[in-house]
Amino acid sequence: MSLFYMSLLEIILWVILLFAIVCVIRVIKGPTIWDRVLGFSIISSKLVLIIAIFSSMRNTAYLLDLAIIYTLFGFLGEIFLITFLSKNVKERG
Amino acid sequence: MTTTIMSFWLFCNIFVLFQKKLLSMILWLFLSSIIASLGFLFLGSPDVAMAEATASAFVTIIFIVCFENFFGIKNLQNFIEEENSKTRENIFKKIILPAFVVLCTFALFMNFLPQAPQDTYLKNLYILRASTDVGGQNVVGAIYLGYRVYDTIFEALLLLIAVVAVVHLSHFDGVYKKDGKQSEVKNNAISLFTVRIVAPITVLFGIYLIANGAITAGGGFQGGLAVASFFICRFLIFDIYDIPIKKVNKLEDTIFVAVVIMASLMVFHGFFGEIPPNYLPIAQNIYLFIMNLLIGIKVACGFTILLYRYVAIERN
Amino acid sequence: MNSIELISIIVFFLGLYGLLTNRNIVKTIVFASMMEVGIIMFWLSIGFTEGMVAPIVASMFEVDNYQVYISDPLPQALMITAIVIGISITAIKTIMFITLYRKFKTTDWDIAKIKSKEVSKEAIQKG
Amino acid sequence: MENLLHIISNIFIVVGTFFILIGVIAIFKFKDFFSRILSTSKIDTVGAITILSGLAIRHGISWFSAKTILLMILILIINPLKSHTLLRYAVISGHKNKKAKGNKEVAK
Amino acid sequence: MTNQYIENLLFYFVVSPVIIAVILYLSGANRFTRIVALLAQSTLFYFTLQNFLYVSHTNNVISSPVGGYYGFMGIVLVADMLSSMFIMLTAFIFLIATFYSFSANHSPLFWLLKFLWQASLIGIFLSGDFFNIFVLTEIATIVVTVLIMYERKNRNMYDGMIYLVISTIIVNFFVFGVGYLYRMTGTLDISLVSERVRYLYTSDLILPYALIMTFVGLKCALMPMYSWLPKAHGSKGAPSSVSAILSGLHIKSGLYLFLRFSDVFQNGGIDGSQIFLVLGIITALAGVIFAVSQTDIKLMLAYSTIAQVGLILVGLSIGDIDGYNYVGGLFHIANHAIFKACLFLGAGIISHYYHTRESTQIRGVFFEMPAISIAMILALLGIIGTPLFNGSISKYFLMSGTGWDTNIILNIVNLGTIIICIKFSAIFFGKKPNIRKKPLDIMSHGVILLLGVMCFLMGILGIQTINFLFGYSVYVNIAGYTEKAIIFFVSLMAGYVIYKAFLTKEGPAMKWIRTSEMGFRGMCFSMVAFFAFILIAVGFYN
Repeated sequence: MSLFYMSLLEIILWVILLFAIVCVIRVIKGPTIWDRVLGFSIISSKLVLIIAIFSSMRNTAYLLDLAIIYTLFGFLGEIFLITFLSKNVKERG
Repeated sequence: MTTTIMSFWLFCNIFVLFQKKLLSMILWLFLSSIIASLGFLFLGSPDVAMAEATASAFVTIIFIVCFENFFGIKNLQNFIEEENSKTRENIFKKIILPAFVVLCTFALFMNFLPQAPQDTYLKNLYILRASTDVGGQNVVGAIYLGYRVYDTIFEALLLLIAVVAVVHLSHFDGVYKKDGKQSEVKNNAISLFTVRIVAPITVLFGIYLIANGAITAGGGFQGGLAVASFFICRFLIFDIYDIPIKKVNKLEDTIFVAVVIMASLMVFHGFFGEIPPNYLPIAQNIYLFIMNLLIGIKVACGFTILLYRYVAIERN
Repeated sequence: MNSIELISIIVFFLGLYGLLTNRNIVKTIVFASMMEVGIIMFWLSIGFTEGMVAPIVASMFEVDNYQVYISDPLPQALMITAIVIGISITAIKTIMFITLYRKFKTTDWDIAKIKSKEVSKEAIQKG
Repeated sequence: MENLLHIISNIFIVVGTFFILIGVIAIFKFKDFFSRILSTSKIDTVGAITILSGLAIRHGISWFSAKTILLMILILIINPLKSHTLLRYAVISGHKNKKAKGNKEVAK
Repeated sequence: MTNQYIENLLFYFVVSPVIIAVILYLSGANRFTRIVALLAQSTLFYFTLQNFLYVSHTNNVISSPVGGYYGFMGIVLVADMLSSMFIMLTAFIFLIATFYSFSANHSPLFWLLKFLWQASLIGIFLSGDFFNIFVLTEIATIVVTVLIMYERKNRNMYDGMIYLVISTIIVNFFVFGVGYLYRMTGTLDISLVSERVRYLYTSDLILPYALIMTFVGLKCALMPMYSWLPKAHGSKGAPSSVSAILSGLHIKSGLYLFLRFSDVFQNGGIDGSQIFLVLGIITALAGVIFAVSQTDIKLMLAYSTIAQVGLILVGLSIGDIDGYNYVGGLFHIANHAIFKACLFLGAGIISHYYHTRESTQIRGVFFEMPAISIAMILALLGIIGTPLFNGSISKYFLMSGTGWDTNIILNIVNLGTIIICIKFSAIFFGKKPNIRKKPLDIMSHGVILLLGVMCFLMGILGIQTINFLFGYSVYVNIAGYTEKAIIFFVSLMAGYVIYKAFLTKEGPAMKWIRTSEMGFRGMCFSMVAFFAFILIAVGFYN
């Protein structure tokens, strides 16, 4: 992984990917199911950033549609997850 | 860069395997398929990334609705334990034997991996001649609407059959519109507010995707899925079940017949093949736009019926 | 034999392992859809080199003159079909599971087998 | 003029990444769920918006910046409200964090 | 027919049933759906006949690229002698089924699914593209799942679920194999791939061969992966015309794919005929053993289908490509379609009339429904291979020129089929039941009688039908034929004695075989084991 001629954007891309991977630990460790959903929403917002930076590196506008789709459908999936989760999980702690 | 994302995806998939609770398994599946769709983007295919992103959201919604209705997450654990304890198998038969068999097959698989170099015969042809033969900038759109439109017809047919199959195989025959379950979002004003904003944006964005399917990434299927998600938001906002499933089904079938006739008229009589392609660029763009539009509407109708079937009727 | 193909083969066999070990029907559906994503990844990893550009005409010639790797458009067109097939088949499996659960009240393959035999025996007696 | 824009956008992006770094640290530092949710609702949104505005500046007036602005608006709406729904339903389903109870005993 | 007209007619063979199906479904349930369906079906049969005659006379292969994109960029539909025969067989069997279910006014959904099933089968037989076969097989699987679960009252959801999940898992193996083939040869078209495969090392082709052959193995219900077939063919929720088509025709698409794909890999230097010979024999023996132990008449027929398919596979992979055994195998495919369709349709009517499928409780069918029982007896004689019947011709060619060991095994399999047919024909005799007489439905009875008579006709004019259907000119030497006839009569006697001695009342071993059934994980194990077996067999011994 030659750091010599990597542009700033590529470094930022690597850094944010690292953060996303670190957030997985929260999803694994999360004591309750709610921490897992929290970790999931953090990772999905990070992935949106990764796509935005990637499309800026490629200098192409249509990749941002994918980022918009990510936010919308990540939100939709999570809303369903949360609403149906709340009904059934009677947490003790 | 792509290999790190892929190993991240593999890591999430391993976690899907070793989850006890079913809901966290579905959460991990949603996470792994979102990262997979990011991986598709890095592999150079935005179309498939969009399709995978929308597909993962839909599959999760279908799983949650089906899964939530039968056994709440809480009593699922003991349900599973009690289920297994009744016919408890010894550890050998349960874990070690399948692990051994899969490992041996994996080793055999690896032993016989083909080493032949990749042959890019069709790839070069497509990249060279796609935009002149079928028109439009998106080569992927040109392939599945121009060269392999025979596949796309059966693709749309498969969606039509899936809807018919879901209606026929469900426990309830006929359509019970009135006694659908109430959606829980109602009592929360703020999330209602968000869904009220997001819904029109998704449908506009879906139409945008359908419209320039041939120019940029996206197309009939992804746009149709986005438009279908509008109807889910509509169910969440107003929690009404007034979608006339029979009429939408009829609309879907008529559009499918229109797709087949359109494809057979324009493409299969060599309209593109024989007449010199550069002679009619306008006709090509119009054809691609109409085909994307028809497939988009058809996919939207199909998936609305599917999800309405689950959300409104299967849940009680 | 690039690394992405290796990873997709591993995921395919993970799904297969999942199928062989668990007895829950919903988990089988989850693992089957996981196998499909593995195969889609395998198809897209054909001839992949780092920094590949999407086969959209605008982007093919935009990147300035150094060597441009254009990704293969055919697997992408096929994999959109495979994804849509995957969704509709998962939907049908889920609805069949719901009906099966309503009749047999179990999520376990082997118990469903036993119960389905009892049902067919009753049907024979009833004639 | 050209590299001035680049410098400004680079600054924005680095600051945004710094925000997100704080967000990630926040997740692991806070012990209970209710304080952890702060990082998704506020810090992530701020970080995302700064990075995206940096990208918008880098591309000047073009389709790219138009879409980034649309994306920014979407993130501004969706992220906090997503965390709010999460928080609300956690509370409804009776998720009380153990730490808070501990503080009450200590306070007593 | 002018050449140009036939050239792009191929595409409409597949799309016209789709359009008819959707229009019938859209027009809703009215009096005309049945009549329109019958008309559409007969015109389709007429055109397939015309196409077959055209191809067999000019005997050139029609390959019409869909959309006029030459250079294999689009999908190419190929209609050579074999696939046109299969299309004609499909249209004929579906015409029979339409006649049969003409009187029972089904809902438009039934007609939609039937025509879509026909479209996907004709698509599989015509298509020259690997990925297209994947899409069409998926459509056929979903349509068959819905048709199996058609009647809401007595459908058993477990069987449908097993069938759907197993078929969708095995298709993943197929897509994997096609991915490797695409990577190595750069194209998806079957004819082009079989051309380009010659320049590859055989060691590279072993993995795609194993992956694709596991898919084909499951489609032909080879031995370890057979237990989905009795669930699908003998399912209670299926209308009897559906299980007739399933057993007569749907299993043949697996055999057709076996022929096509083994040709492709033959060019690449992989010859799996030894493996499939052994597998065919094992499947035939196991199918016979399972069928003998069944009491349900439809399950008996389903397991005997497994045995017959094993026999066909043996025929196809013994001798060289155009030898007598190959012709025997092909002819047995056509015969099997005819007499199995006749038996299943008859069994459908009997089980409907007697309200039960247990062969022990059904007696006196001969006096109750003479027409059907005559036809079924003709078909049963066909299966056994009595001289002057179509079974004997195909079995004669199947066994011609084989070594003494395969001959012994094939005769044992034939003995087994004789025992099954004797056990099956127990329902014809015995006292007359006191069930109220049902109004005679001319359509379905006439159709079954036609099939029975065809079994007999194809026997007498055996050599002419082979020449007409497949274009091979064959010659039956009378000495060999009479020798086969003697062996037949001896095994008939032996079969009767064995049946009377052991099989009248059900022993514990027989009961265990009947009730033993693979669970879902067992089936997954059998898939993985089959895949590993083929990899080892082809990899290390080739």
